[in-house]
Amino acid sequence: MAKHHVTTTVNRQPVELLCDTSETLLDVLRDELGLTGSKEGCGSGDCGACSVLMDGRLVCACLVLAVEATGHEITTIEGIAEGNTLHPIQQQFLEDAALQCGICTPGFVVAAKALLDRNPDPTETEVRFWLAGNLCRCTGYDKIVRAVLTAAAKMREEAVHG
Amino acid sequence: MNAVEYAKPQSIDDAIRALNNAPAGARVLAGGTDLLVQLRAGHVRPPVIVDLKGIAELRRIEVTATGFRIGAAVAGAELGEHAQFAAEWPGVTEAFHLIGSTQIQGRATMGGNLCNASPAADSVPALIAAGARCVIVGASGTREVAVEEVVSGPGKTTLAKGEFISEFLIARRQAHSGDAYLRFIPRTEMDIAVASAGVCLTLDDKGLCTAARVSLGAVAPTALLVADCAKALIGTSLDDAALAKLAAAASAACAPINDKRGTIEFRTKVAGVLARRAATIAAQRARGN
Amino acid sequence: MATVILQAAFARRYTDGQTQLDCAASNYAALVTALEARFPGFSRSLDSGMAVAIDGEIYQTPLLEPIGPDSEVHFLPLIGGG
Amino acid sequence: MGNEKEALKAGIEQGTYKWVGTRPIRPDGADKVTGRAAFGADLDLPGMVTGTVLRSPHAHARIRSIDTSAARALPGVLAVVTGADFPELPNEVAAGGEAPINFRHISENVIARAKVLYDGHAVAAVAATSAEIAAEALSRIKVDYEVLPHVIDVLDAMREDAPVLHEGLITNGVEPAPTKASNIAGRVEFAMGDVAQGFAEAEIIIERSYTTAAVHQGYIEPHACVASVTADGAATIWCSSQGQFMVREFCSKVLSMDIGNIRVTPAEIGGGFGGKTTVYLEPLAVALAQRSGRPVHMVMTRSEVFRASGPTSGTHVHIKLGAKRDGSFVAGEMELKYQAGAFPGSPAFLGGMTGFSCYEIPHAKAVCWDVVSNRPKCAAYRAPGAPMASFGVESAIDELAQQLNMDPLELRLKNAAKTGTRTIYGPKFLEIGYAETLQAAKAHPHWSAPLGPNQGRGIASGFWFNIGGQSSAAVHVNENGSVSVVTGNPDIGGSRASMAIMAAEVLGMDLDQVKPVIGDTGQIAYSFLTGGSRVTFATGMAVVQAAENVVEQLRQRAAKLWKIDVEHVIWRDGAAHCTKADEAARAPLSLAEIAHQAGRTGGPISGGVSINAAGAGPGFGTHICDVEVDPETGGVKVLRYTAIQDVGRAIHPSYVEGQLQGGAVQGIGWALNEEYVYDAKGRLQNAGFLDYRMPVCSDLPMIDTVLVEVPNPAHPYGVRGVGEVPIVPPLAAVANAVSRAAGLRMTDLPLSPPRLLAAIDGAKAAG
Repeated sequence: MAKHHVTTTVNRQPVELLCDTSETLLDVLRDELGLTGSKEGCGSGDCGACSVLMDGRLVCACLVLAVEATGHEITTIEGIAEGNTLHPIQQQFLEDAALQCGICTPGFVVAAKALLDRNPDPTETEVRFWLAGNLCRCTGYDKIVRAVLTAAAKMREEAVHG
Repeated sequence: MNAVEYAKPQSIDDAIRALNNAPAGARVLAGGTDLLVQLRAGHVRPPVIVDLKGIAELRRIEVTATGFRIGAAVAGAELGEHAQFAAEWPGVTEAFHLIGSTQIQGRATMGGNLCNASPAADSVPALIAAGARCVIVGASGTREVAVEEVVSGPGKTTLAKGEFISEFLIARRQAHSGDAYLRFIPRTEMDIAVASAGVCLTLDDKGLCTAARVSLGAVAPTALLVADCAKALIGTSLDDAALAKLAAAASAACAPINDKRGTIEFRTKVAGVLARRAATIAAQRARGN
Repeated sequence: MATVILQAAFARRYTDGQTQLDCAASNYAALVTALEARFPGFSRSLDSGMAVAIDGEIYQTPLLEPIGPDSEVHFLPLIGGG
Repeated sequence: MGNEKEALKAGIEQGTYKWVGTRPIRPDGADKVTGRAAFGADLDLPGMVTGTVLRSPHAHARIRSIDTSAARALPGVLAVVTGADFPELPNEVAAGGEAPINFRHISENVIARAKVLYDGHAVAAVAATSAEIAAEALSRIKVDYEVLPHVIDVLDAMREDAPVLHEGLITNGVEPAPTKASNIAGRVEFAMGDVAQGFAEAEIIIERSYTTAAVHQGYIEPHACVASVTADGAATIWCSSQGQFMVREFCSKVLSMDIGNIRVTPAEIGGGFGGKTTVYLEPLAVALAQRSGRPVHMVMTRSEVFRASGPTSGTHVHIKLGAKRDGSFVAGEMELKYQAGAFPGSPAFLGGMTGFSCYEIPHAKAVCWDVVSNRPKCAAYRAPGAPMASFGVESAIDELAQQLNMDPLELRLKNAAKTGTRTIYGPKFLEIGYAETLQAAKAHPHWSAPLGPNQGRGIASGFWFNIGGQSSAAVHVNENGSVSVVTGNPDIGGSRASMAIMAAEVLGMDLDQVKPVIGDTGQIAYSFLTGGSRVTFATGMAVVQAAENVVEQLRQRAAKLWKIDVEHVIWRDGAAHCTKADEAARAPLSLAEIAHQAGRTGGPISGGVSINAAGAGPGFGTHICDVEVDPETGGVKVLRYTAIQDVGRAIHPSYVEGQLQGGAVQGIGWALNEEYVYDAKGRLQNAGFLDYRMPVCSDLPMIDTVLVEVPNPAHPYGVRGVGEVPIVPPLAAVANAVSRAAGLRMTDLPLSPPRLLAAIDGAKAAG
């Protein structure tokens, strides 16, 4: 069977690509589009390192067939910053040293953005359960949770004072 | 190496046709959170994957005077955001919400959770306790069956070739009724249930239990609907003695296995504990409405 | 004279069971030479990788580390890490 | 130079640093939060093809034959290799990640020869134009196995009648040497004093056996590499590892290639914790690249990571501890039996060296057994070998405290090792800060906070040596006065920031003008692994010395420009100052000004230093853990956790805290749920994150940290290694908390709910 012709939107840009049925969204993001910020830690949806937004909803790119992306809007870690201006979550991860090796960081940033887009004022418990699908083996999560809570506070402040 | 075909029908009829015309081994794709893992591990290589998410009826949640119709391909996150359903069926909502991470919730579906036919599927005991039914469509027509009749064993369903579930039917909440679902996992998230219990019960004006359904997960080849558990509750005020009897009946109904996730002894005991705790929560909810 | 202290199991194998030795040597290499002269085959014990501790300081790849007249010297396994 | 050293020492005492101890944003941070940082699997080269590995489905089998013809015939398959394509190596021992390693074993672990020794052992590898074709090719390789009896458990493997993995393995360290091969690879003993006499003096003795499960390092990035070999035989490898020089050396051995013909470029590394201190894929990728003429990309699946890399030893630990009624320890004895996996080399001896080292014990003995069985060869894991022995010792101390009705912290304080305490491995401690961690624990509000029903509090301590070793650094001054700092150690947890801070501190310059770079094996001189908590200490020392060397040159250049003697030039606040009495009014010459005129004063300014650092200061930590136990399910919730450690001096405190927090959580996972589960056929049952059960975010509270700073006099800024110690105390801290909450002593890890519930119900039944 011929490859599928997929027309989709990735990081606000229209994208066309060819893929086999068995290729995942993660495969084409990394191998066809060169967007290697989404990482493959397990291939089974258990680590969250490949977290992306699909129409604003948080999903693991390894659990989405590439062909399913047709007609949807995909946002990857490469689409979180505005040009070279970091998103407040990214900035806070840096300021709070919320990463050590950094392999899980793209997934956490995308997941945290999905949370704060829905809930600008989450509790620590809400942050912890929302991020439970993102594994980090370096930090013990402490600085990550703090960074998300602080970024949320700063974003609320920003929203009030514009 | 034959390529895997992909079809995304836009109607139930088209989907039936696609599945009917497919060679053996065709797979239905809803949320994909089980299928893609199996594909990647090389456990399955279906000739065709039929994606049901293009079918509008399978993606909607409808509320009528008598009940909820939940499309089989509605994602967990979507159902969780349905305030009315969550208010009337908190146990089912929680159970569905317990399936995997936030990321999994963005994809996993009720139809998929049921048809994957894992004995440990979280939404299934809650649906059984709630008395949910599902609509099965196929070339030979449409039929409606109770959820507990769908799964016949680990990885096996009673669906005929080409059949799939289009929607789930759940009644409106009755007065003085409540449901709850609890599972045990070693961590707080990201685990498969080691044992689980769903309870739905109804009280009369005096607080006596008039109806109850208790279902257990991960303690037998399929989720169980345990009549003895219901008997232990019906006619009681859900006092400690009744709850102890419930726990004993639940443990007695277990026929679990030893595996990497838990032992027979552990599952048997904990199923009783969970049934008792879930019944307590369901009773509180029933008293509150 | 520096004091060389050896683990009993090591001493059984290489120094006729002597766990404490006095040895005049100004550095590690001289010490090993002196010990080899007293206990032929001693230096073979170091082939599979041994570190030395001189006055509490551990050297993993020693050669000419100085040894004082009152120094205490121990041989110990190479230490790695994760 | 002498003056500079003096100045640094003065700085330690006064704590007057511009950068050391601050928390700047890490230099590589922006790349890592935007997804730009390139990790092992991220490289794409023109013409690159995919390599995959065929792995043994058996725990133990003889390979009768391998037929690769059908795979080779498949269009798109470019190369197939098996064990026959690799040279047979002699037994040759070298320093490894945790224990000395034998290159023959490394080679046989990379690809099996006559036998497969564990489920997942590599048997063949294929390079193909797509992953699908490669997978199909693997399925066409026919391996004729003669399945042999296998053995998984360490005690079973030690039995006389156990299936023997290596027909030539004679136990090392036993006199007289056994005449028969066995699975017992070695015995090591450490002793001081006279334990028999010590126990005779004891008024109370605690004696118990403990077990711990094999656990994986659990880094989120699977092993990955790309290898390319040119027609003239030169190989280039890009990979994530804990040491590009290690990869170069190991590949040269396994492939019998000249080291000069291999260049290794370090990718960003997505976690290692000791597990990336050896090679798995790299030699296979080079072999496939040699045969295919194409760059070969290889990435392990998560299942392969679990089945064929890591883990650390599962263990059986027997502890006997004797004390006086007043709590003073008089004797300690331990027997450690550690799984090495399929090849010799467990860290049992390190358990023996560390287990008692937090304490002053006059009579002590440790017997350590290194045992092979049909599991993947263990790899280093953070303080290798120490957590398991320490789990036993710290549990026994807790039980002793209960029996003596003493506060477990006070009991530890009473017996705490201090400067001058003799260790079981021989030398006396120099300056250490263990007691200070206990004092900090005592002062912490956590220690005195109230507990509720079914809750318990555990405390435990841990020790790790820390190491120094060979490191290189080069500091290059750019034309505008900014500098590059090149080192040879992969940055696994923020070490670039520490290197930049130390260079900026010595040079007295702005931190953002310092750019740290990790060099490949052709760009910087040899540096031992990133591991053993050595980088900030040893490589940091090299950076400090290289920067000092540059300061010396800057003074000379300034002297030239001023046409005065160099002794009249001092370096302060990033500029040269003239001290000559009659010319003191000269305006200082900034680094930028000197750099700008470098051509006129002798050319570019650059300093390179290679050292073999000694004097790594030992590290000690004390952890406090609160848990709540559900007595009906055996579920355990960690409520509160505090990690306290003597860190010498924190160069970047945030990343030091991060080491404590991350280590503590790995230890919590080890204590509660992580384990390798095998079926009756010796196949790993939980080779994935779903069932391996590492801690997730919602399992944990915040991890509070206290950084105790007892500076290491051997380092210019007082640095002690910090990465290893934090994984040592948690096993016992958690187990002691659970034991106290449940009212019974738990001795086997993990404290999984079925195990804990069975213990609770068993105790109830026993009344």
